[in-house]
Amino acid sequence: MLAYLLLLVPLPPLGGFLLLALDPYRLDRRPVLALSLAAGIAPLVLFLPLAIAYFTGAVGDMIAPAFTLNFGQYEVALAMQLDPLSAIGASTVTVVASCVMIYAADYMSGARVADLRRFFALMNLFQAGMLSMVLAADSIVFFLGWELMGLCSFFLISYNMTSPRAFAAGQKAFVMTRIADAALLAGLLLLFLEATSVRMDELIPAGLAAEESRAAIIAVLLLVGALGKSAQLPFQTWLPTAMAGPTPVSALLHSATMVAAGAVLLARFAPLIEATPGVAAATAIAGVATALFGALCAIAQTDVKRLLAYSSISQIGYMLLAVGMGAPGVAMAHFVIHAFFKSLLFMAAGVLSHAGGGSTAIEKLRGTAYVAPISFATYTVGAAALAGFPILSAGWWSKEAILGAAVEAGPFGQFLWLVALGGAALTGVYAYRPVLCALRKPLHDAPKGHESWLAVAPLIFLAIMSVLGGYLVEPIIHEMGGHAPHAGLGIEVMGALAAITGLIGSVAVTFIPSWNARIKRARRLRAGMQMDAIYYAFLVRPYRRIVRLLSGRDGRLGKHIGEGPEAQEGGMGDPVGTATVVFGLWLARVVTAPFMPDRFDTVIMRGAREAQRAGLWTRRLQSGRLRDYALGFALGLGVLVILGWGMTWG
Amino acid sequence: MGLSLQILLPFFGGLAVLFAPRFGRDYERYGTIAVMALTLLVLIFSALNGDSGRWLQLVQADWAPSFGIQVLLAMDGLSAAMLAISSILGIVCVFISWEVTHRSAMYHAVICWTVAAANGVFLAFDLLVFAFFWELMIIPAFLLIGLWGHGNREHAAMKFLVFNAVAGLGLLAAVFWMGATAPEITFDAFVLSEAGYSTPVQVILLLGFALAFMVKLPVPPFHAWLPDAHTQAPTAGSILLAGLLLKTGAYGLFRFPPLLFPEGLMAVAPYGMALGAFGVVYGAILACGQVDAKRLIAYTSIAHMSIVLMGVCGGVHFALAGAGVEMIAHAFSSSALFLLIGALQHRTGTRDLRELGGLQKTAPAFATSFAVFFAAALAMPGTANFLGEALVITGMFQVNWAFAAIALVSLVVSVVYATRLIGAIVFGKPKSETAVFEDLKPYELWPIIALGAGTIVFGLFPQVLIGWLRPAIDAALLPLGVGAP
Amino acid sequence: MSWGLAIWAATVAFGAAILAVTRPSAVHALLLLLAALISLGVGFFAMAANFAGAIQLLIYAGAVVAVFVFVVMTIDAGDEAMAAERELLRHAWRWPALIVGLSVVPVIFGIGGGAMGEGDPAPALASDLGLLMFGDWSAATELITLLLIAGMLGVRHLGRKLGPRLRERNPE
Amino acid sequence: MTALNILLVLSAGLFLAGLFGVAARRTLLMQLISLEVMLAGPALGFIAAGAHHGSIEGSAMFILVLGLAAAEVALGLAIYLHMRRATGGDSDAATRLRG
Repeated sequence: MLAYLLLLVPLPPLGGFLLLALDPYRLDRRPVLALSLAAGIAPLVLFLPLAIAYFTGAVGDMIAPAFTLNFGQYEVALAMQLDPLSAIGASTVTVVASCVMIYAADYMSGARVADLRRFFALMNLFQAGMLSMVLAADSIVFFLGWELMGLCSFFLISYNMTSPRAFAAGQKAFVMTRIADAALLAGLLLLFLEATSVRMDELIPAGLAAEESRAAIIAVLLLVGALGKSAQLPFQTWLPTAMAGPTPVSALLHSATMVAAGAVLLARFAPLIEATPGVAAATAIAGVATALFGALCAIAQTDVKRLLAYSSISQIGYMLLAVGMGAPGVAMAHFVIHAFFKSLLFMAAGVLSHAGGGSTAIEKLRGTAYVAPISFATYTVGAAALAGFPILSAGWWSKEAILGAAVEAGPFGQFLWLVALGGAALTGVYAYRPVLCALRKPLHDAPKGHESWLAVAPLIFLAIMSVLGGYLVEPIIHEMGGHAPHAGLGIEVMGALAAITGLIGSVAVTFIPSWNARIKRARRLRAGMQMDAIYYAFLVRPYRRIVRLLSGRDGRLGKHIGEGPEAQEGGMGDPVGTATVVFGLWLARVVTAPFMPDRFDTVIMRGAREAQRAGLWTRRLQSGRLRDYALGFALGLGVLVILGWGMTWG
Repeated sequence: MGLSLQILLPFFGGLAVLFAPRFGRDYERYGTIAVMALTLLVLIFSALNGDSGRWLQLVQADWAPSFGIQVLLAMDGLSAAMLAISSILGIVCVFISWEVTHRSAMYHAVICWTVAAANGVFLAFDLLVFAFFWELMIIPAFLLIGLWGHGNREHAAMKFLVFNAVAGLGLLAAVFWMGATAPEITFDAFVLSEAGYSTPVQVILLLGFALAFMVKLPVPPFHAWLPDAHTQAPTAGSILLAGLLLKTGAYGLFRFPPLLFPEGLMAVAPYGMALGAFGVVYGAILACGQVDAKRLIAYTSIAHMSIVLMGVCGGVHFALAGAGVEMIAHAFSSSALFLLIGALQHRTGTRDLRELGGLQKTAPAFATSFAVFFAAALAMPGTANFLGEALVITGMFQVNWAFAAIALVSLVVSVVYATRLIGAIVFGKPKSETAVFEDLKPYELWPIIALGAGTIVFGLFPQVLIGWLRPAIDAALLPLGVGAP
Repeated sequence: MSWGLAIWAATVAFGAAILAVTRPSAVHALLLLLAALISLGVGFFAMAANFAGAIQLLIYAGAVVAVFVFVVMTIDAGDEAMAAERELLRHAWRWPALIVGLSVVPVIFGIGGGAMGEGDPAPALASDLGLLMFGDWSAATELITLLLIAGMLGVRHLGRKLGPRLRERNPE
Repeated sequence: MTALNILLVLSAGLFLAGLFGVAARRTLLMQLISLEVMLAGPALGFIAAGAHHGSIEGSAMFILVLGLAAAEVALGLAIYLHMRRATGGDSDAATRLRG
């Protein structure tokens, strides 16, 4: 019976969304905030007892079926389940979401009521989407949640309605994630065809049992789906621009939950990925490459939110590396820890930037340490966890687990371990830059700002989790059925050394003017290796040119037929459509051409003219003169008399 | 009896509505709503206690025995769904055109007649009667666009008329040839389905039928009439056009080719799917390039209906089910979008995307409803559109992966044009003249809620819908030799 | 009942008629007409159609020609009128003569040679004529009276129209 | 060649002379006079035939011809007087039906 409680978990945010979006009761500011918080925190309240019961073993795996639809031997049974992955994922999501909601209540207090209502409605819908994805027991609910997150991210990124930049960012994010979603949908549908059922527990064995080429294709499609959503290498350009959204959105979506959904997906379908070694290797390589790429780009950033965005990309790269190495448990552990410290970093950065005069540029953060000390302290803890400060921060434990998993995975793993180690060092460099910058003395001494407890409480909680989270790593890995990797003391020492060098590097970069100048000049790096520009040049612009050509708005498609609406647009759009019209008009002309000078008509008219001339001629007979008639009379008489006489001859 | 009422009630209702204004103001509007509601009730009544066999209801009566023409009306799940949509859209149309005063009696009568003709198409199984209703349908739509449209409506109405009339010839030619060469002159679809034509003959006849259906469906080579018709049609005209007339093309493809020419369909199916695939991509790309909102939605309709064509030609259970669901979903979502654009044009006087914007600030309810149907337009899971497209893609995976890939591409491109539409209208700073206009009025809000509910409910709980379509799908696939999935 | 006298009267009438028709002067033509009619009357008497002869002389030669005389009086039949007449006639007589001549030939040979059957000439009494006219032929008589009335009305109508115009033309 | 034949020839001659007159003469008066001659022709014929057969019908027909001639003269002269005002008596000028 407890299973149906599962179904209840995503419902409160959904209810919150409906109430806020449709706004039947015309709520004003306070009720809106109250309703949003209630709907935001309710899943945590509902799910925590379940999670605790589950982790303490009081409750086993559960499946709560929603409805079934059978289609011949195919059976579509939608349901939600409670298993290790969904328990861990859901609890993380609910915790982080609640913290962000509380933070947002304070952070967004400046907005208009209508905007506030729209913002919280979308945040609640997002949480419902994420929860249904994580808790899904079948591919349909999974994909439903997956796409709902994409939709909410579009609306939330372009939350600031009036700025075209925000809308462009939202559109870019939505299109790129949608490409990945299409691949994911293809994979899921192929799996469905394979397994004649939608349930995960039947999909995965069927995927394993599928013949070689088909299984490989499915695995690749799932990987592409994960890469797209988690903004990994080929698809990563949308995440930095997505920072145009408000900070709470970045804190929830673009750090902890949505971008990490790719990792959850891969963890969910890990057996399929591992079944095809090629794809597993590809995942690992993609992960490591993205980690390195993200770290490098983050170093060159001048805006703290873009810095954190690139760091998200890089951290999720690590999770992919873990899945690639065949350790989904480790990936999930890092997912949990990363969720905590990354959302903390984003929220703290939000408060610091407010304290530093509203702009999120790192330079502006100078001296904010003294303006908002608590936020600065929590930011430092978060940065330490991000950099993987040895022993003290939770980040260290989960990163060590990943590096250990990489080492244990054989020679190929060791090579990746080396690269990942370099990445870890670079992470250290960029992680502390905002912290050190904030520590420097302010240019002009700003008064000590007031930090409302509503904003600070979640920060403190998350800071604690970022430190104590290390203890969670071991149990999570066991829960997920993996074994905690013990790579030996040497590897751990190497990891610690990397973290320390990262810290030293960060100090060097901020305080040594020459190095600092070199970072400022690294424009290509800052623009993410200009991949954005490359995509635009090779993909977006040709596409736009084709669209303009086909829709005729560049006027090159020949002059216009008839006086239809296309006339105002200059040139004929829709070539295929007009081809039919042109063919029709040509056919009509050809068919009617022989009759154009209507030959029958001309013949008839000629006859008519002859008749008319004859008519005129006879008219002259009717001269109106009496004598002519008398002559006619006489002529007639004469003829008759002759006839009469002629007859008497017989 | 219930079936013939489906056709006669709206028809004579239309006549009655013509004289309704004499009894009082707005009586023609209430009259039309009453007629449509009554038709819906009769439909529900006759569907509920229909017998459980192949057909829910079957009416067979002689019309002209010497020519073998008879009134053969049959209804199963699919036609019942279509009839329900036509009545519902009829009511929606009346609500929308509450401020139409220019010759409103005739306007409402034409709406009733369009519904009557469409109901005729959905029920007729005597090929000649089917062809009759098929041709009849064009006239009220032509009037609707020609008399009450905007801009140069004559051009659009004429283009619509020529396209559809010429296409009707293909259908008529095939029907007459079949009727004439049958052993004893008959147009009964069931008798003719056992006529056993050779495959090449079947292909030719199928092409005749397909020409008519593909022009109405608008599949790319024959779609030039749709964008013009939609941009110049009044809001109710667009809704009837998109919600009803396009569906008759799809319904025709769904019903008759498998029934009458199974071998012909098998032979032609790959080309049909290829054409559908081309249509999907072509419609989507053109939709991205449009500046007029209604033209944009018209091209999206082409893309969606091409998916239906792919589904119908798929010849697999999933594909056909997907086609059926997509038809109904498209009816809801595109009608709602046309409704919103029409309401917007009514307020701001323009449909040009470059001049609209900032709706969120000025009319939040408008913006929210736009968001819902924005989700439907890009086939967001949870809406019926997604279900339709997902089923078709599954079917395509079973048939040919290339077509499945193209259908997936359409999913991506649909995001581009959908975001472009909502970006231009809802986002951005409000232009000066769009700043001051009132939000959705009740008579516009209720239809949107109805259509939105339809999309979401069928999206989340499709078993009702698919249950309705199953008998039609099984019957359609039986002659193709495709057993249960 | 002498046929010879009748023939002789008829030839005289024919000669007068030919002359009447060709005279340029209206008065001469009128007089020749009068002569022709009177000779015809004599011919009727010769053929024992006494009543007809009497009427011919009285009404036709008397009344009708008298009316003609009235009209001829009003016209100026002076020399230039005669010259104009002669001028008009010179140009116009060829075609009529030719066409009329066309029918003379068959008349002479045709009617001339035909056998007219045997007749028993008997004097025609006026009383028989009256009985016939108002007995069998009453319809014809009615018609003729109608014709006369129409003629009278016609003259009355034309005269009325003429009168006022004459007065307005020369009011003195 | 009986007497009747001669008489009939003469009446035909009279008739033809009158016809020639009407056809040839342009002044209306002369045409009226030749018309009278034309009428005299058949009158002679009727009377001759009546006499030849001894039947009274010849005279009866003659009376009818007479009545006709009288009416015709009356109208002819009236029209002639009326027309003299307009066209000066020349029958060729009167080609229009208007009075």
